[in-house]
Parts: sequence; C-alpha cells; structure tokens
Amino acid sequence: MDKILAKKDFPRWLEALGAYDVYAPQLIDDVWNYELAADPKAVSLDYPQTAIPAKKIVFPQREFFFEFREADTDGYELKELLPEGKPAVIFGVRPCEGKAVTLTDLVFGGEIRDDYYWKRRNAAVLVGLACASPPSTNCFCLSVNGSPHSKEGLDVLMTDLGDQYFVETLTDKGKKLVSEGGAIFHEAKPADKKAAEKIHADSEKKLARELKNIKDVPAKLRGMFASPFWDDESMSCIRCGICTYLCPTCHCFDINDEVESQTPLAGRRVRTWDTCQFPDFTMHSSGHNPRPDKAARLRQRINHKFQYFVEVWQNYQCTGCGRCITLCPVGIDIIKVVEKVRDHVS
Amino acid sequence: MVKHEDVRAEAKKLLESGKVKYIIAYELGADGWKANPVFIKKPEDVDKIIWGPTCYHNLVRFVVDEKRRKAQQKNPDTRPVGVVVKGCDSRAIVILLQEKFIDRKDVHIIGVSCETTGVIDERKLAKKLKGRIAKAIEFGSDENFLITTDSGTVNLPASEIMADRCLECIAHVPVITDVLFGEKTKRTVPQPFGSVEKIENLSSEDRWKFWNEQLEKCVRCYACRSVCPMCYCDECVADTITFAVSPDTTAEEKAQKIKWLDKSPVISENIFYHMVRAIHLAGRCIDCGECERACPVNIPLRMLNKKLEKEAKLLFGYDVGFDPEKPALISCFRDEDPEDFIR
Amino acid sequence: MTEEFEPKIVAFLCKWCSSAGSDLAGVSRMEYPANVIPIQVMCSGSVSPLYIFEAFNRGADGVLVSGCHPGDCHYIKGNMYARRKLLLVKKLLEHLGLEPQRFRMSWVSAAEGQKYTQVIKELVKELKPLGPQTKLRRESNG
Amino acid sequence: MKKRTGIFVCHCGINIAGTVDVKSVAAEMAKEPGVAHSVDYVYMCSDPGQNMIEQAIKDKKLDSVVVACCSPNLHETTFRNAAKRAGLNSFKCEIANIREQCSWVHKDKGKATHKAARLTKSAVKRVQKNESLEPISVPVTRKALVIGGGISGIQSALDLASAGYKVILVERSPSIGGHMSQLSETFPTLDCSQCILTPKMVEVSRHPNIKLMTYSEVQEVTGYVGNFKVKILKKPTYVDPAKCNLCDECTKVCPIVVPNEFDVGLTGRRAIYIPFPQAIPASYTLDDKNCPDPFTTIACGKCADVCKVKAINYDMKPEIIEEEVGAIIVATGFDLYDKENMAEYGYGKYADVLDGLQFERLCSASGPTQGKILRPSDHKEPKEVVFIQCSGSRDPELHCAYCSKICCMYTAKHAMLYKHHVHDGQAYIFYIDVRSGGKGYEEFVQRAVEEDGVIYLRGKVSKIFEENGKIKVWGVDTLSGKPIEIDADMVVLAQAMRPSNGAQELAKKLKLGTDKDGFLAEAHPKLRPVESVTAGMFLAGAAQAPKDIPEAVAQASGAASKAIGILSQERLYHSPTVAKVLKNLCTGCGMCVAVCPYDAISFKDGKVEVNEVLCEGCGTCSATCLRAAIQVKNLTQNQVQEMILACLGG
Repeated sequence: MDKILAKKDFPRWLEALGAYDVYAPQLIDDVWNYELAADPKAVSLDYPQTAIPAKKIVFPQREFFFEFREADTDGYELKELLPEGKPAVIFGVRPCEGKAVTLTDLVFGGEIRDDYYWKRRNAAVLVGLACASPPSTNCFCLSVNGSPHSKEGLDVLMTDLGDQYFVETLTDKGKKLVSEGGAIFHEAKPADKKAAEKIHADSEKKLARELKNIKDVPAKLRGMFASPFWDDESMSCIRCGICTYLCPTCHCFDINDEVESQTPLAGRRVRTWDTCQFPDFTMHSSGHNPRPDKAARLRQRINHKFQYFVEVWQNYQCTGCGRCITLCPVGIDIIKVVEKVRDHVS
Repeated sequence: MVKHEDVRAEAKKLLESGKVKYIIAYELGADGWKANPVFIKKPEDVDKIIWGPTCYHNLVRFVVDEKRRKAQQKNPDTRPVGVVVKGCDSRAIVILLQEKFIDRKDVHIIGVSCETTGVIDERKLAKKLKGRIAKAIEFGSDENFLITTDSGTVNLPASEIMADRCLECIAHVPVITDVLFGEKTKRTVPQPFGSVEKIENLSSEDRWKFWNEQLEKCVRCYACRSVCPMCYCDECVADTITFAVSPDTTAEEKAQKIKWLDKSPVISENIFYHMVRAIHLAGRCIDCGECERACPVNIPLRMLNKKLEKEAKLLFGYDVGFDPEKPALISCFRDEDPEDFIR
Repeated sequence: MTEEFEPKIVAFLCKWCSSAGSDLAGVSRMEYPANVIPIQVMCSGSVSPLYIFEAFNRGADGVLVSGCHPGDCHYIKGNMYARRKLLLVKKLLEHLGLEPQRFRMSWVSAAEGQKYTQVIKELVKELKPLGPQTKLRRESNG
Repeated sequence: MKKRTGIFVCHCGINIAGTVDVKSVAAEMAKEPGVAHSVDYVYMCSDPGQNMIEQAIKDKKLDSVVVACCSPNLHETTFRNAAKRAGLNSFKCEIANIREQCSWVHKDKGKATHKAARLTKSAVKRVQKNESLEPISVPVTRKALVIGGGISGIQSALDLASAGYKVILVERSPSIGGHMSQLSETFPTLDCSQCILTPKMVEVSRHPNIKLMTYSEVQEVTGYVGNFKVKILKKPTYVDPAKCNLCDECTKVCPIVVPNEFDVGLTGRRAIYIPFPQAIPASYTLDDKNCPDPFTTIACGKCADVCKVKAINYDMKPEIIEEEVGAIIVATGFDLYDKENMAEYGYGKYADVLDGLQFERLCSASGPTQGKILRPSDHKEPKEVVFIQCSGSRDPELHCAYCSKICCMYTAKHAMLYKHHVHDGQAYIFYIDVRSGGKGYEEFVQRAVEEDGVIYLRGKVSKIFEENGKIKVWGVDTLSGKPIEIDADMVVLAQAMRPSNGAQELAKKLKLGTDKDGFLAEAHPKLRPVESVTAGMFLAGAAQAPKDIPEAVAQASGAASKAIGILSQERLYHSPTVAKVLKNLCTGCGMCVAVCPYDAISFKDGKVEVNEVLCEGCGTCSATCLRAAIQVKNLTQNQVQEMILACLGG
C-alpha cells in the first residue's frame, strides 16, 4: 500500500535503520556520491546525479575472493572471504540506476552465479527517487526502455511532493524497510497518488535529450565491425576509464593476487573493476592485442551496449543516465555516436 | 581578441595547400556551448573550428596519438599535423621536442594567445549559475565572460570562473609557434604558486589529512594520465601486466615487469600511483591543468605537480617547457644544488 | 611493560663509499643499532625514486640513501644526480605529509666508519618517537 | 622450474657466530622458497669450506649460491671461483655481508640474528634472479697515439716504441722538441738543453716503430679503450722533406717576415722557414697563414724558383689520416700566461720587460744574440736585472691561484746565467717563497746566492715604469719592511704556466675532464695520477699540471707503461654487469644519454643503445629513466624490489 512520509520525518526513518548500512547522496568537494550517512539529519535527497553510480555498493570496485597461505606441508590453506556485515540500504537511487542493477543481475545470475555479487545484492535495499526534473542535462532514459519514474530494480520508489514524499513499496525488502519507520508513515490519499502520477507524467516531457528509432542499430552494428567509422569517432578518445567505471551498467572486472608475504607465501585474491577502455584489458601475454587501438575499444563499448547485450538479453546495456557524456574529458557523446551508427550508410 | 575566423582561415590555407595532414582544433560540442577536440581533414570543414572560453583541452595530447598511429602504419603520411595551442599547451610541445618524442617538422603549431583571460573552470561556473543551465559562453570585452543561460544572460569577471591554472599561468602566450593569433599582452601573476602555498602552509599532519581524504576518492580511472600529453609511456608503472611487448620480447624481459603497486583503489596504492606520476612529471609538467579538470572526483592533482614545479624553480632555477635544447630536470645538476638535507 | 618501538629502516648504500664506510665501522667494531638493513647498490645515482616509495609502501619506517661526497663519486657524478632527484622525492613526501625525518640522505666516504654509525644512531633516535610509519604503508590482513 | 639455491652461513670462528645464531639463520633460510640446501660452517673461506660448497653444488644440483659471511670485498671472488669450479656461472653466487655490516657492529644476539637473516634473504632474492654472464672481451689494437711532441711526448713515444709497440706521435708545430728545445741550460746541473734533447729527437725520427706526424692535429677520436679510431689532420708544409737539402736559399729570397715563435718574438722569420737548426723533421715549412701575405692573392714563387731540388710544391693539400690505436697518451704541455694579463708589470709594453722563455733565448748560444745577454731595446748589456717570481701565479684575486712550481728554480738559474755572462752585473729576485724541493735544488739556489751574489728580496713589486732609459721597479722588502726602488736595465718575469693553447678543445674531442684551471684531470689525484677518467687515455707532462723536466719525463714513462699495460693484452676483459636497454619501453628521450658519465649510451633509430665496453654499470641511467627501459644486469629494479621486500621481512 502506498504511503506518505513528511520530509521532516525522513531523518527519523534513517535513524530507525540501525540494522542497515545507510547510504545516501552526499556532496564532497563539489561532487555528489553515495556515501555512508553518518548523520541522518544531514541527509537530503535534493540532489542531481552522483558521479559514481550506486553499483559501487552492490558491486564494489574492490572485493576479496579468498585468503591464501602456504601450508607447512605442501599446498596452500585457502579461506573464502564472502561479503559479511550489515545489509545496505541506498537512498535516492535514480530509476535509471535501479534499472541498471537489473541488467547487472542478468550477467551475474547467468549460468554461472556469482555468489560474491549476490550476497551483497540480495542484502541491498534500493530506495529510488523519481526524477521530477532530469538530474542531468544528458539524461535520455526514455530512449532506452527506461523512464524517470521506472520502478525496475527498486524496492521502494519515493516521489518528491514538496514537503512530503510519496512512497511506493515495491518488494518485501521494501515493505520491511518501510515498516522499520513505523508510525512516521501515513496512508497515501488518492490525491497524493494523483499528484505523484502528474509529476511522473510531466517529468517525461522534461528530458532534454533523446535517442530516437534505434531498433535497427544492433543489426547495423553487426555490419559495421570493420568500418573506418570507428577510427574517426575515436580520434578524440584518450583511453581513460571514466565512461565505463562510472557507467551504472558496466561490470567488467580483473582478478589479481595481492601478495602480502613471500615466506610463507600469503595474500588475498582480489577482484577489482576493469574496463575495456584500458589498452591492457585485452592484452595477451604473447604481446598480441586483439583490440589494439582506441577505435577497437570504442567500438567494443558501443557494440556491447547496443548489440551484444541486446542479442543475449534483449535489452540495451544502457539506461540513459548520461554520465559518460557529462564526465567524458573530451566530450565523446554516446547519443551522437549511436545516432551516427543509425544513420550510417556504408 | 582572437576570432574564430582567424583560425579558420589559417586552417583552410594549410589544408588547401596540403601542407598539413589534418588539423587538431576545437569545435562546439553537442550541448551547444562547450568546446570539444575536433580533427579537420577537409578544407570545407574548417568552419567547425571555434575558439572560446571552454577550449581548455590540451590538444598536444593528440599529437602523441598521431605519433603512435604513425608507428603502426606501414608507410605513413609524414606531413605535419596542424595543432591549435594555448600558451600552456605550447610548452607541452617544447617538452615533447626536448624528449625527442616528436620532431619539430611533425607539427605545424597554430598558437592562440589567451590575452587577458584564460579558459573557464566548469565547476566554478556551475556554482555561479546556481542550477541555471548554460547555453553559450564567450569572451567579454574587458576580462570578463558573457554567459547565456536558459534564463537570461550573465556577465561574470574572468577571475571568478577562470580555471586556477589560468590564474597562475606564466605563459599565456604560446612560446613556440608557426603562426600566432591574438595579442602578446602583458600579464603579471602576483603569486604563480599561490594555490600550492596554501597547502604548504598547513602543518605536516593537516597536509597528510588533506591528501589522505583527496586520494582516498581516487577510482583509478587514470583519466589524469590519459589526458596528459607528458604521460606518453606505452606502459605505466600502474599497469599490471607487461604491456610493451613485441614478438621478440623474451620471457626474461616479460618477467622483469615489476608489480610496484596493486590495482586495488585503496589509499596506499592510490598514493603510490600519484607519487610516481608526480615525480615522473617533475620538470616536465607544464601546468595545463588537464589532469585536474578530467578527474571525475575532483582531486586537486595540480597541487602535486605544481609543488615540484615550484621546487624545481626554487632549488634548481629550472624553468619547465620553454627551451627544447635544455636537458631534462633530472638529467643535469649544478654544483651549487642545495644539499643541506644531506648529512 | 610494553616493548620499545624498533623502527624498520632500509638503507641504500653505494658500493664504493658508504658500503665501504660501513664495512670500516665493522672492522673498527663500532656498535650501532640493528634497525637498518642495508642494500648495496653500485652508486647512489642508481637509486630510483620508486625504491623509496616501495620501501615505505611495504612498511619501512625510514629510508636512508647514502653515497660518496660530492667530487668523490666512483662514477664521477652519479651522486650529483642522486642529490637532485632525491631532494625532489623528499620534497614530495613531505608535501604529502610524511614526517621529514623518515627519509634521509647522507654522504659517507669509505673512511668515515665513525660517521656512518653516527648517521644510523641519529636516524634511529629520531624515528623511535615517531612510531610506525602507517601513512604510505599498504594494509595487510595479517 | 623451481629454483635450487644453496645457502652457506659462515661462523668466521666466533667473529660471526659470537653475535649471530648462525644455525637458526641457516634453518630459517632453509624454509625460503627455492632454497634446496642451507648449512653453516666454521670457516667457509677455508679449503674444506670451499670444497663443501663445490660438493653441495654438485650433489644437490644447486643453480645458485648465497654465502653469508664477511664483506664481498674480501671473499666474493673466492666463492665465485669456488662456484665456477663446481660448474656454476660465477654470477650465480652472491654474498650476504653479515660480519662487517652485522655481527661486528651489534651486541644483541637476537637482533643481530634477525638482521643477518634479512641480509641473507635479500641476497637469496637477488641471486635467484641473476643472469649467467661471461666477461665482455674486446680485441686490442696494439698501437698507441701520443699527442704532443715535447719532451713528455717524446719520452712516452720512445718508451712505447722500444717496448716494441707501434706509436703515432702527433705534433701540431713543424718540429718536435717543444719548449725544452728553446731552453739554454737546465737546472740544477746547467747542462745544455739542446745537447740532451736533440739525441732523443733524432731517435724519434729514426725509430722504426714511431710514425712521426708533425704539423698535424688530432681532429676526432671515437671508440673506446683498446679500440680508438683517430682522425688526424696533416697540414701542408708545401715542402717535401725527402727532397729538401736544407740549403736555406728559400728563406733568403722570401719577402715576408713575421715574428719568430721559436725566439718568442725576439727575432723575425720568413714565411718559409725551419723553426730551428736542429728541427726534426729537418725540413722547411711554408706557413700558409702568412704566405701569400694578406695583400696579395698568389704566392710570389721566389722560393720555388731558387729551390734547386724542386722540394717546394704549392699544390700540397691538407690530408685527413685515419688511424686505429689501442691507447692514447696526451702530452700537450703548457704555454706561458698571456702578456695582456700582466700589463701591470709593463709586460708587452716595455721592450726590456721579458718573460722567462725570452730570457732563455737571450742566454742560448743559438739565440738571437748568440748567447750574449743584451737588451732588446738598444742591444746594451744590462747591468742591473730584476727577476720577478710568481708573475701571475699564486694570485687568486687577479691571476692563477696555483703555484707554477718551476719558476723558483729557473729564476735562480736565470740569475746565475746572467752573472756568468755579465760578471759586473747585479741580479735581484723578488719572491714570495723560494720553493726548492727536489734533488740538488736547494743547493742550487744556495749557490746562486753565495757564489753569484744574487740578491733575494722577499716581497711583491708594486709598480714598474720606464724613466730615462731605465726601468724603475718599485717594491717592498717585507722582511726589512723597507720600500725598494731599483733602476733596472731589464726585468724578467717568471710567467705562470698554463695549459697550452687549444688543450681545452682537444680535451673536449677526447672527452677528457679538465680541472678548474684547465689542466687535464687525472682519474685519482693520488692513486691514479697518470690515468685520465676515460679508460685507455693517459696524461703526461705539463698538460696535467706544472712540472719540471724530470717530473714530466717520469710521468711520461709512467703513462707509457700504463699504455703498455693495455697494449700487451691480446684482448681486454670487462665486467658484464652493464646496462641493458629494454627496447620495447625505450622512447629515445635521451635522459639516460645525458646522465651517463662514460658516454656509453647513444641514440640508435629512435631508441638508445649501450656500448657495453664503455659502460661501468653504475645504474644512474636506470634511475633516471621514467620507464625503467634501461637497467643494470644482475641488479635490475625487479631484483632491488625483491630485496626491499626481503629486508622488510615481506
């Protein structure tokens, strides 16, 4: 059942969530990010967009697989290091990020199930915040099967009604979270629901950017693999990791052994984010690099999001948050690139 | 004041005469107000070229790319590339020449003087605009910027939204060019190292606290090294695998690859990476400030490089990026180099 | 009672002067603290800044680089390059907030066994009150 | 493949075992990865100890060895040889110095043992990544080049030649002999300079092993010890020595007169001339700087006309001669401190103010005055002569800071010679100190004072000026404190010695260091005084510092014997622990090229390469390189990193 939460009571809700690690958007050195909320009273959901998406909480940039230590006898002693600690609740999750998590779920929940991911994922509660107005000038969620008020992947969706929030509970996890708040929540009246729906409807009109008629793009891309198009498009790429590290749907990782002692040989196997945009991502020890240049790497990024993923999961691996556009140091614009692909005549 | 037309005309001339392969310049981005790098190959495209307050990119970075590209081609087109440079950018060319990474004949340098202003810092502007969305920005008449927003135009003094690097700029007129646009205006910089001195004045512990908080944020996207024209190594200490490998590389050579630091974005490793970058840029960083601008989490990286630029000047009287004939900072010494730190 | 803190120090000694100087200290049976583990390099000029970063990253509480006096370098001028390079390193470390005492450089000739012991004694004396160096040190699960 | 390292911990009696628990070190090391064998023994360097190592290498199939013992300076070679005997490459053996740097300097057994283990482990980490290396060997060109045909060059050349080695002696002036040939008599024995020098000059010209190249200059030197390539410019003399019969007709007809260098300008010579009667080669030279004279464009041709043997050929061209040599001796000698700088003493202003060399010519029987001492101005016999020592020397403010060393002695000699020529004359000597160290030197000075009544005045001359035909010399006798005023007929300045003109440029060509005064720098002021910093190049005579004849000759012979030390080898061997370029990482920025003290690194198609023979393995290049693209074999950054970890117990 939908609820209403007065903004003044919002901190009380957070205070009631002692059983959770509470994350919420916070402004540090002019940059918004989801951080642990030390002081509930300081938390405000009045923010545009974080630099690093919420994926960093369910899929941290660094996590341990296991610990190893050379045994006195032959062989090694291994100790699995599954994520522990409190479940996480993330406030202010934008619908595009909620949707993004559902895409990552597909990847880590395929025929090989990634327990490390799921341990956190299952524990995490995503409290969404509908976008009354686009948090970024580069938002284009509507163009990629999303919306400013999409409920996908979220456990709760909050909509800002001025001095109160309209709270839609979407899952059991969500129910539980809301129940923690107890009396501070009130039954929503039909009028509230209407107001929320109005905001949702309006918000769809406010999007500044769009990426139209791209249903043929996947097929197009298949034909453009060897096209010089990519060389031209990638000229200004500087091979940094921003577009992918800060993409809510990118999920590539690297695995390294971090050795702490030589004798006895001991350390940890660690998973960290990696990105197809780094030259060493596809580097073979032979010296051969199947993606030798930035053209190949830009192509990979676009293909993965608008061809491969579509072919496997029937969805774009892009939720239109626009981070890669906003934060690219050289202004490479995924919308423009895909439009060019769409209009490309070979 | 430098006009788009000046640069366009020059570019047209160069392309029509076939003197250059292509021209690295600035164009207007998709958002209609910010500049982006552009690569002009045909004379008819020169009208894309612009010059304005958002031309902060150091395009020399793409001269490095060009060298890489040439290295891979069988029989490359050896004509020079035209490149539009600001004062700071031109010093990057000096370093590349100094380090024999490029040849003077590889580049046709189109210099643009920043005159009395410089380029803007988007984050400063965003603060000033308080939510209003910029639509266009241009140089004003006297040391100010005119910004058109979705709700009216604003006129801001340059000093308020100019990038820090420009406020501390010691070379607003290119130092090496084939053609120069704009006036060789005089500009005095009272404190070329003002920003870094603020940090120096902190106590040791506060400095540590400051850097600890800043570098903790690093996500190791390596935008700082990627955007830097001086970070042209094929393989960086931060890379986890032997990268500069060719078919004739022996197993021994591969085995020599050292894992100095872990890929984990934890404070100790982040600091290691940034220390190495700083020390490797000592006497090479020309303070184009691109690393700081590119950083998605706003780490004041200039304050690392600027520190060593300052020390090079104070301790060794070394000016960076003015003389291609000069030996590198650490490939020379003076008998009177200070040694009071040695016992 | 708690045991006194014993700093771990790595010392890069050039083969011709400082290492020979510390040998002389040995031959003359001069006693000094055992905190310093020397690594003999050919010349102070061969000490890369990365060695120093690595030592601190791997838990050194102090690092010493010692070479020949100016003009005495076996390789004519390696120590002069070292002097410039390592001063920059020192400035950088201090800029980041590392205690100045933790990174040292010294000139110790083959004849200065006495001076070598002095340098080590002072270094250890200065580092003890600072306690363990944790700023640049990598975390460990052990 | 798993490494098989053997550890051998030495007790050194109780020297190590006294403070280090060697057993526990050995035991701890046994646990190290790749350690196949770890033992301790009372004296590793003893025969049983060495046998123990050799046996273990064979029995346990060890692929590397660490001996934890005394300083590598003492027994590294011992143990590397042992390893070698057992079939290991000698670089597969490293030493951990747990005596000088551990057991002898610590008392706390626990701490010392801990440190010893770290030191040993660090050596293990290093040796496990050592490459097998063999000494670099290069063939030797068994021929020497001597630059400078003064007494030093002559001596070096003769020593080398008589030892059976080919020598090229290069002299830039038309004759060998140098300054010594200008001297009249030599102290302290007063025997005639020409008489003792000429036979040596002749010997040079006759010696089958010596190729004499006068009127020639070294233009370029490349290569390295044992294998230098030299380009020598042979200037045209326009006279064929083979044909010339020294009839001297040509000089009689030559219309051009220029100052005579040999007589230090006291006389003139023709444009075609023989420097001095005993010149070697005995032949004339047409000096094309003065002929044809600046005002005419073509030579007058008179000399060619009168030459009956047709020895004169105007079409001679400069030639570049290329030679290969294994060693080079630089004996470029000295020149006197410039006149211009001594204007305060009227030098160059007053005809009768001379320098030492000019006075030598006046005394010389073959000189302008046939050995009579006469004033240049009016050819009168000077009755009062003032000699001034340290003219330009020992004067850090205005002139040279150093002592020219030979002036005290030759001034005494000058005063003496003067008295022998002008019995009723009086010689005065202004001096700061009289330095007469050397065999028979002090006695010589005493004779000047006692037998020839030379008056020594301790003090500096304040003013010199001409007044009615006399040269007034004002000074102060600092002993009596009295002002002194002498109406002299002649003043002789003991001018400071400085490196010969052009020595600086030559030093650059040869990549030799020079000291602050421009003299060539020796490799070590005490222990390597005749070697230069560049391997295979040696120094002789006044080019390195002011010297008198016996010292110059001694150093010349020293340099020759050093050169023979190289030339007597079939091949030269060089340590293989040199820098190596990782081509894939090198960008050719040249930072390493700039720092290399031995010019061992050079550019090669966009990257750099190392000359392994020049490289001494200091590693400064590798610390300078931003990409670790150049590293020293067997002490790579990779190895040092492992050693750092080991030291910190990681």
